[in-house]
Amino acid sequence: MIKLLLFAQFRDQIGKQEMQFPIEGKTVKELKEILKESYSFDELDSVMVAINEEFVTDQEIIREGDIIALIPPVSGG
Amino acid sequence: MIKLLLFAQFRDQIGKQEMQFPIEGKTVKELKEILKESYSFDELDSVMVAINEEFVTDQEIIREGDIIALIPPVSGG
Amino acid sequence: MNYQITKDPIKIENVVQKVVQREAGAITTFIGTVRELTHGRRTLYLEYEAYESMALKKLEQIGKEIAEKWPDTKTAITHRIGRLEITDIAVVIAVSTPHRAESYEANRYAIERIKEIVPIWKKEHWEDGEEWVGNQLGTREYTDGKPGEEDLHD
Amino acid sequence: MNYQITKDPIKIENVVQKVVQREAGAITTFIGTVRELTHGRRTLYLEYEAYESMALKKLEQIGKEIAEKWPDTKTAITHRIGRLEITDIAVVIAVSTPHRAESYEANRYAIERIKEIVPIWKKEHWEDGEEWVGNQLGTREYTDGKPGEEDLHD
Repeated sequence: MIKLLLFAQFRDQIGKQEMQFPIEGKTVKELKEILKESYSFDELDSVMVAINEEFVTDQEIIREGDIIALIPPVSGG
Repeated sequence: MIKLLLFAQFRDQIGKQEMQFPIEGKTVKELKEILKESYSFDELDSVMVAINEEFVTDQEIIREGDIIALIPPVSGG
Repeated sequence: MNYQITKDPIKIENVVQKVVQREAGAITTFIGTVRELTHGRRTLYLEYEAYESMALKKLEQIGKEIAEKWPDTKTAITHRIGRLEITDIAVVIAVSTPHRAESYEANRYAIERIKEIVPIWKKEHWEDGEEWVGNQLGTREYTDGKPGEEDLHD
Repeated sequence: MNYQITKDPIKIENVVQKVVQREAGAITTFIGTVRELTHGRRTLYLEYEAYESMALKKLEQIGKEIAEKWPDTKTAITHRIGRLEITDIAVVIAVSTPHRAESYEANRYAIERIKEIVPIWKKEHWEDGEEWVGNQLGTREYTDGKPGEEDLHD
């Protein structure tokens, strides 16, 4: 299982801060597709993904125990 | 009479903050020459002159009651 | 502790104190405050949220990038989260350098990078609604999923 | 009272407070501190002196120049005089603008102009002597007796 952290609009949309998924072995791209289909997440194209607090590309393969975070466009400062 | 204010190295050199001069009607350039001869002020070429708190050129004519200041290169900030 | 995410009001002096150096004569700060009007719309208040552990890492990374680009530089950044009212301070960036030109450049670099890579988000609350603010640098996709330094712009 | 010459330690927050605006989201400050080493020589302490009434006028003038070049800008400057130790704050410049790029530019303009036209002088005290510091921008003469804006440079 991996843990998916949600922030900002995604947390508001789903109503919780984190979710669990059995998606070890899949790529970040595949995770995004699952999220689009199952949870009607829009705007995933402009969303970055972090694994264990580092930005990764769509090709990155997800491993057991990873902490994944969806990072919508940031607006700090 | 006019009042001449001295700052920084000029005040240190003369040992006082101000002097009085009967130089109404003369130009700033003439004042500088007097200062060079009578007080061996050096470095007057890089010194600016203010009359009544505004920078003036060497051609400015000094008037009765003016407050003149020698402004050596500034180093604030 | 040069990088902090906090729920409390930020004291500018505290952030500046972290970068004071005997060798450095120039310190610049950038202070981001909550503006009332954005594109003519009146903000009532803001809410900031962070992915805290990652945000701290990314702030540290920015400090390292600055130290590489401008040697003998010290950087400190504190970002506030939670509810902020108009004119409240959201972020303070302090940079000290031996010479002033670099201090302005390095400081500017820090705020641009924060807006690129630090996972902090703000939600604007207006009289008639609320919204998570997207990338204020303009909509764009990161083709490889990562924002690079070449993405830096005004 | 946005412009001040003072013998007391400068509180950064106080200077910043003068430029906070509901309409402005960006405040930059420049904080000039006393550096220990200049060209390899060790400074023990500094003494700053000002032609106070004229210095205040010139600081105000700088604020007006900034407001003309960058509309909706607010500027506040406090310069300390008297004896200052290493790392003491000599000057704080705070500039607020609606957008951050201008805030850095306007702030930079202020410090460059201070070093041009504000009658404040510093005397460096070393172990083996003391000296009034001349124009740090390099020796040059003002051909018409006045420093102009065109004299601005790094």
